[in-house]
Amino acid sequence: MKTASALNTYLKETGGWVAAQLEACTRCGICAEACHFYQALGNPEYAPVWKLEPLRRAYEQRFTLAGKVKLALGMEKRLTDSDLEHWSQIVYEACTVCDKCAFVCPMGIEIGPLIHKVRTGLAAAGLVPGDLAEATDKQKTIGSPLGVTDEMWRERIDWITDEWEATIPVDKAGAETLMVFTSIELMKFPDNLALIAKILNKAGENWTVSSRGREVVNFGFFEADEELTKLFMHRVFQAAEELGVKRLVISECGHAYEAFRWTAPNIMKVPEGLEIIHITELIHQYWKTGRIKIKEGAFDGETITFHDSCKIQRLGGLIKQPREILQVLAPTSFKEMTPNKEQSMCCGGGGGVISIKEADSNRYKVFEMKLEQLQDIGAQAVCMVCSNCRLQFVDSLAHFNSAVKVHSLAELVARALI
Amino acid sequence: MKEKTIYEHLREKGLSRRDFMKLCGTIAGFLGLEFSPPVKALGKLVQPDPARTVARALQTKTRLPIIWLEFQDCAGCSEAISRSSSPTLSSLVLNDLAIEYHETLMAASGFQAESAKEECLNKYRGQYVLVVEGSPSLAEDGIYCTVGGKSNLEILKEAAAGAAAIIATGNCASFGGIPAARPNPTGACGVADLIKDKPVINIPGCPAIPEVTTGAILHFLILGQLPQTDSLKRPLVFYGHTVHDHCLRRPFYEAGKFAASFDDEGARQGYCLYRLGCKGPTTYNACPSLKWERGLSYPVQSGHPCLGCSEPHFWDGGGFYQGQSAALIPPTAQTSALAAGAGLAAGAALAGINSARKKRAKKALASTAPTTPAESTTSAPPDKKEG
Amino acid sequence: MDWTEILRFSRGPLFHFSLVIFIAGMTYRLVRIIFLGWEKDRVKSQGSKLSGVIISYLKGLIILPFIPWVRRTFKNNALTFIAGGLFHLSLFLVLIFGEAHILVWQSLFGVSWAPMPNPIVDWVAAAGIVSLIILLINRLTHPVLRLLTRLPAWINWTMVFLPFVTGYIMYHHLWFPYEVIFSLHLIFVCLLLIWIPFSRMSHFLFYFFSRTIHGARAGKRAVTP
Amino acid sequence: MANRIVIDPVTRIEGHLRIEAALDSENTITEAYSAGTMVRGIENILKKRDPREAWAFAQRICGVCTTVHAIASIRAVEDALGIKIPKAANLMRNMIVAQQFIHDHVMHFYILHALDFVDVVSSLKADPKKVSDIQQAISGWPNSSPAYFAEVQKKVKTIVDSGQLSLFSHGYWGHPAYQLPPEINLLGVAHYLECLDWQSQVTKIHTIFGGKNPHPNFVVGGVPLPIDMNSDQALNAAALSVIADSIQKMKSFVDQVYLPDLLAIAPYYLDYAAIGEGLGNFLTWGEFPEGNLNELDRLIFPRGVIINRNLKQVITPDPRDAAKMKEFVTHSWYKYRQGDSTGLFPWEGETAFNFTGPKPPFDYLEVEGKYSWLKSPRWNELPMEVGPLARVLILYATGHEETVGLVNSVLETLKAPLSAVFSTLGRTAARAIETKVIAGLLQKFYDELIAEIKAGRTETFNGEKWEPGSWPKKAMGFGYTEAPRGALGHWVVIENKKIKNYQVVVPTTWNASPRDHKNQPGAYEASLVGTRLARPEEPLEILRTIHSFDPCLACAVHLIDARGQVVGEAGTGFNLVVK
Repeated sequence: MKTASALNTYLKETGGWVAAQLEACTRCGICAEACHFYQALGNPEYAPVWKLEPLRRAYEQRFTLAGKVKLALGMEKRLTDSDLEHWSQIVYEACTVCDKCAFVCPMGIEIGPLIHKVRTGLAAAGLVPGDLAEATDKQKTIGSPLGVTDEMWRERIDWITDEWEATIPVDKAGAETLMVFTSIELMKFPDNLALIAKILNKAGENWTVSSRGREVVNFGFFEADEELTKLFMHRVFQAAEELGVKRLVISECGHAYEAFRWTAPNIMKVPEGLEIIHITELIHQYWKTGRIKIKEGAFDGETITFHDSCKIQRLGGLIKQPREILQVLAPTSFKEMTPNKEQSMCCGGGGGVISIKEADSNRYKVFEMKLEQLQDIGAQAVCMVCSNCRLQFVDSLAHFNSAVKVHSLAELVARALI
Repeated sequence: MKEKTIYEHLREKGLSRRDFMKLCGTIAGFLGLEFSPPVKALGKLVQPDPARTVARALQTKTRLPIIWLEFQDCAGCSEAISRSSSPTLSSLVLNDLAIEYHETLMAASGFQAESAKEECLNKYRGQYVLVVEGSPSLAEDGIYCTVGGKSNLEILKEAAAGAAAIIATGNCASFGGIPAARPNPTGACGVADLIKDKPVINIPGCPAIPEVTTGAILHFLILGQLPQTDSLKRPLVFYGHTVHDHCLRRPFYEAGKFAASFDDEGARQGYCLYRLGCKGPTTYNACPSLKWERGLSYPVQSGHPCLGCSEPHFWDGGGFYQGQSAALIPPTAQTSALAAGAGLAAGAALAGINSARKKRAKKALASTAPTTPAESTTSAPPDKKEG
Repeated sequence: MDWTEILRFSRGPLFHFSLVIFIAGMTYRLVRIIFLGWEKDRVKSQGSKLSGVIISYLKGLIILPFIPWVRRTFKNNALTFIAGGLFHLSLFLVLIFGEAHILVWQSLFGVSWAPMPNPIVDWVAAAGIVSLIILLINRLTHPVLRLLTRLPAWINWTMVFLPFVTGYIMYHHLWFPYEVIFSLHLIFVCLLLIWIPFSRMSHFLFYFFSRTIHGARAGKRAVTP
Repeated sequence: MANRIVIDPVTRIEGHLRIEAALDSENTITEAYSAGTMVRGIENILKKRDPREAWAFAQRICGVCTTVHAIASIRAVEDALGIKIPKAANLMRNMIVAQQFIHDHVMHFYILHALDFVDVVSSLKADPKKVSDIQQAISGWPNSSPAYFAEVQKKVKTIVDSGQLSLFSHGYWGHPAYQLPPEINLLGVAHYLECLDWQSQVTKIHTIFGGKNPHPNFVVGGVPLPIDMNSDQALNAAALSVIADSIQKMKSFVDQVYLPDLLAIAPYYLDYAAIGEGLGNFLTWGEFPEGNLNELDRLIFPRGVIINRNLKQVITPDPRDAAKMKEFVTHSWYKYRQGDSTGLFPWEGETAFNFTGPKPPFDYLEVEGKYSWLKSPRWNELPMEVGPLARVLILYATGHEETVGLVNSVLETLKAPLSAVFSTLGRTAARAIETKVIAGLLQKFYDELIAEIKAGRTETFNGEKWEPGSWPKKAMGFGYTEAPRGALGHWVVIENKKIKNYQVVVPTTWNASPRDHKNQPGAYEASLVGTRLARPEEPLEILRTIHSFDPCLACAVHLIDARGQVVGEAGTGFNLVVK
């Protein structure tokens, strides 16, 4: 039953796009070396190409003659329930869908999106790890993976408004910009929410948050369940339509950005004329157009570096914006980690990994490498634009008793506003 | 009257003992005897002093009777042997050989010619060497080549029966040659394809290098046996290496310098002719080492690619001007289109099956999927465009 | 049947047959994939697809094999990269600029060009063979590759190695009579041609799909692929 | 049929020829039939091949006249494709042809023809001193001492005494038709042997220009050998000096041995000035173009037809005239789709096998029906003689100065009238006269080649039309040459870059052709009628006349793919010859 669902999903998902890339793979194994999980843990099964195995088998065995012949000759194994369970661990707990592998693949195979398809099949088979499934269920039923109910949300907003003296317009019809935050910011980094509000207000933005579309994080997207993915985005889009906003701003969340900016138009109806951007882009715009001014050299002194988030930088292309701002904030002490930009290494917490308890050891192991990168340049602080990353950094740095401070870009900008 | 030995003939011609030994050394060198292992000559194993081996043979042998038959030939090999330089035909005829039957050269005709042959067949039964020029033709029981009203096959069998050895000279007699070229209208083949119970050696070439033919005959004359051969029955001493192996232009091949056309700068400089279709690399023959007309030239030296004329069926071995690696039957545009069409049909058929399978998968998923959240239906995603 | 006849058979009917199978097989592969359907991308671009594709090919074709250090991640893959790159380079140079191969192209397409000097082709071919051996050893020892490698992959390696090594032996006139090794070379090439459409060796075609997809996807997002 | 003799094989020719002759009670030939008995089917083998390679296949039609088919073939292809070759290449080709003539004619006279007139055994009775005197009287040839001739005599004696007569065994020695005194016989034998050595040293032009002989290599568009004075792999000064030396060797043998011998032997056989006339119709296609292929006025040996001995009217035949140039198969083992009594123009020619002859073993051919593998080519429905006599007559009739002088001087020496040329002796003399003319031409071509080289015009190949892509979809060409044995034509049809049809009409097909649709005999058949045989069982007289044509049978037979057509069942053990 599980296998059937997974297989059917794979067949449904396998268009020419998927097939051509599966065909292009030469099994050179180079992708393994790009994978932080493989590098950190040395398990050959973490090689990205191996993560595609269920999809490959489904495609080859069902759609190609050669595959059928190989199957008949016993050169190929059929997918079984236990196979799928096995791969569930591999693709959910040892993959952040960071897609770095695509950037090293000599053939340029987009392995990340293909792994996403593998997850889709597993989700259909009901093989999503418990923690992730639980969080998703919460988002589905309660509206937030962290279990933030409508009421809690309102209270939290009020509290933040008070605490940081930030004006946060809620459900303001006719606003220009709809700002959607993550529960992580709301619950773990409320300052970020407040500081972003401060920036928006400073810029004189006509903005609002929505109680209906209050969660930007998309656990359906982590799971790769398309229906849920759509559902969660639908809530936000509906809010946007109701409020009549022209612009949807995704706060500091990588997967959300990927889902809203780069996926939504392909799987669902996006309100017409709605511009979807990331908060980093917005801040950069403000600064460039002079709507906000920031103090030059505000954070000069301690060595600060920037962590590129997979979905925002490598896949979102927002590479130069944060750097331009950091160059202003810390012209002398800003230092790049190696590798960086498109080649940067994932923090290890994305793709839902951080929400899976069983993956904690993997996650910390991977972070060790990140830590080394930080130490290599003697970073005292690290800045990023994804609260998922930030959560991983904060948690892992504490785990390793590191003194490196973690900032969000918005936070730094807000603190340097003049 | 007692038949004189070759040595006696030579002495009569005024050759001194000293000159005789020198000649023997030359012949030995020519036959490649220096490089031979100990030979079993005249019944006992001798560690050969090559010149002595030759000398002893010439001192004891009478002139070797030769029957020369021509079948489907052009007489080119006879012409060639008439230009043999060492030994010359006249010295062979006068000193070493008794050519008892040769249609192009002999004085007698018709009945007399046939009777000369018959007499020789009887008189020298078991002693004469049968040289065959031209291909026997098998089709229609041999009516494509008759002599004296007899089919060539019959003539060959009759002459082969009493032969001590058979030498097939030229590509036609060796492998069928041009008559056997596609479509081989007359069922031509090589002598060795027909005569299995006699020692046969092939001296292919078109024509055979005369010195190679005479060398093989002399080898038999001197050592009483045919030279060692390769798998195609060609004497190793002459066919042990390819034309390419000893080619004058080999250094240019190694350096990757090729003439691209006749009379271009490369051709004038003597660059390798591989590109113009030279078959040297797969052609076993002594052209570049012996050359033609007393070492004057050979085809590659004269600017023309080797045709490969000492190889079986060289007429059908790909174009003479087509590089040796070139495809012999390049698929035509039509064939390629047909192949692509077949691939297209197969691919499309499979695609049809796959798309049906995909539809089934979607259907199956829809029936088993958890109920779709009601909310999402209000803004249905655009239809996916999928095949 | 002697070797010259086998040679003629290999150069003639066998090669012809192999090419036909190759053409039919590759068309089949291509059609099969194209007919699986392509989703339209409705996402608004923030960069340039075209420049992404161009950069993708530049990196994929030139930079990766030549300068592995442009990608730091490759330092752990130096062997695969250098050997793999060298092998492909060798394959293309030998195939396109080897005198004998130019004649094949000429007989197939009627056009020819200047060859590279044989000694260079020779060294390049030797490098290709060494690369293949290194790649084999790598495949035998690397844990990921051992996991990934099944029988077809071993066949792939053999299918490529045999034409390479027979070609090399042939050029140097080693051990075998020329026509024997020439025939073997051609037979192995023909086997390879027949094998390609039914194996991962057809990646030479799908390379263009995956690299284009990758380049377009990255370019569209204003990312350097 | 009162008395019928068969000569099979006719030896000292190229190929396989059978002659049957019917004799009256006086042993005079009343009817003669000539038949080719070997076929290979090269025309059919040529089909579907690359026309650039045709020369190599065609060349193998004959190894004696080795180059002629190659020349005709490349000219046919060049004619079809409109290729013009550089002047140096044309000169080199002319030199190849000229050398072929000289070599072949001298070789024919001594090796293939002389033994019909020279009695080897009789030479043992000669006085070497007298032979020496004769030699010194007729030319300045250095091998003229009594000791030299004594040595030759000794060699012959050794062979005769050895009992291994070799090539000379079973000759018609002592036949009453041998009329030379022993001394001239010894002279002939000496020169027979000298010729064997001489001929092996005068094919250097072929070997240098074409890599070997027989069957040197050619190339459509020029010659394969480039000219470069600074290269050791091209025609350079060293090679040119070898050629110059070779030309001298040829000229001196022709001047000092061949012509004097002919004039020394001829007076004893003047009866043959009235025997073996043949048809009286002559044809040449022409040779030695000085300009492009189709500039007929620049052919040194003109193209022409003489009908019925009429030297006053030389017609220029057009090989492209489908109405005049035809081949018939009424008495040949072929069939035409439109019926065997029609004639076909070679471009539309067919070579379809139809063996209706007796099943071997057989005594006689069925001469009322088909009896030869040779077709019957006819010009304007007339049989033609081709060869040296035809060429010399056309040169004579068109006023070629040197030829006219030589013919007149020979006739004067032999005190014979002009009509004596229409004979066996005339044919043999024409061959010698022509050899002399061509030896002069060879020197001229050589000198012109040197001049070209000096002027820096060293191109030897025109590659414009080399690539098949540059050819028209369909093209037809005619390639001509004068082979030593006579006019040779190749007709080629090229379609889709391959040979569609290829027909060869060779000299021996003209001369040895069987009867045609009008029952007109071929040249051999006509020439034998009226010859009286002294000993029918030793038909030396027939050989003299047949050999005077220099038969070359390999060239003459056509054939096709006979697969699927069952004809004839072989017998065994048959050993007939004279009846």
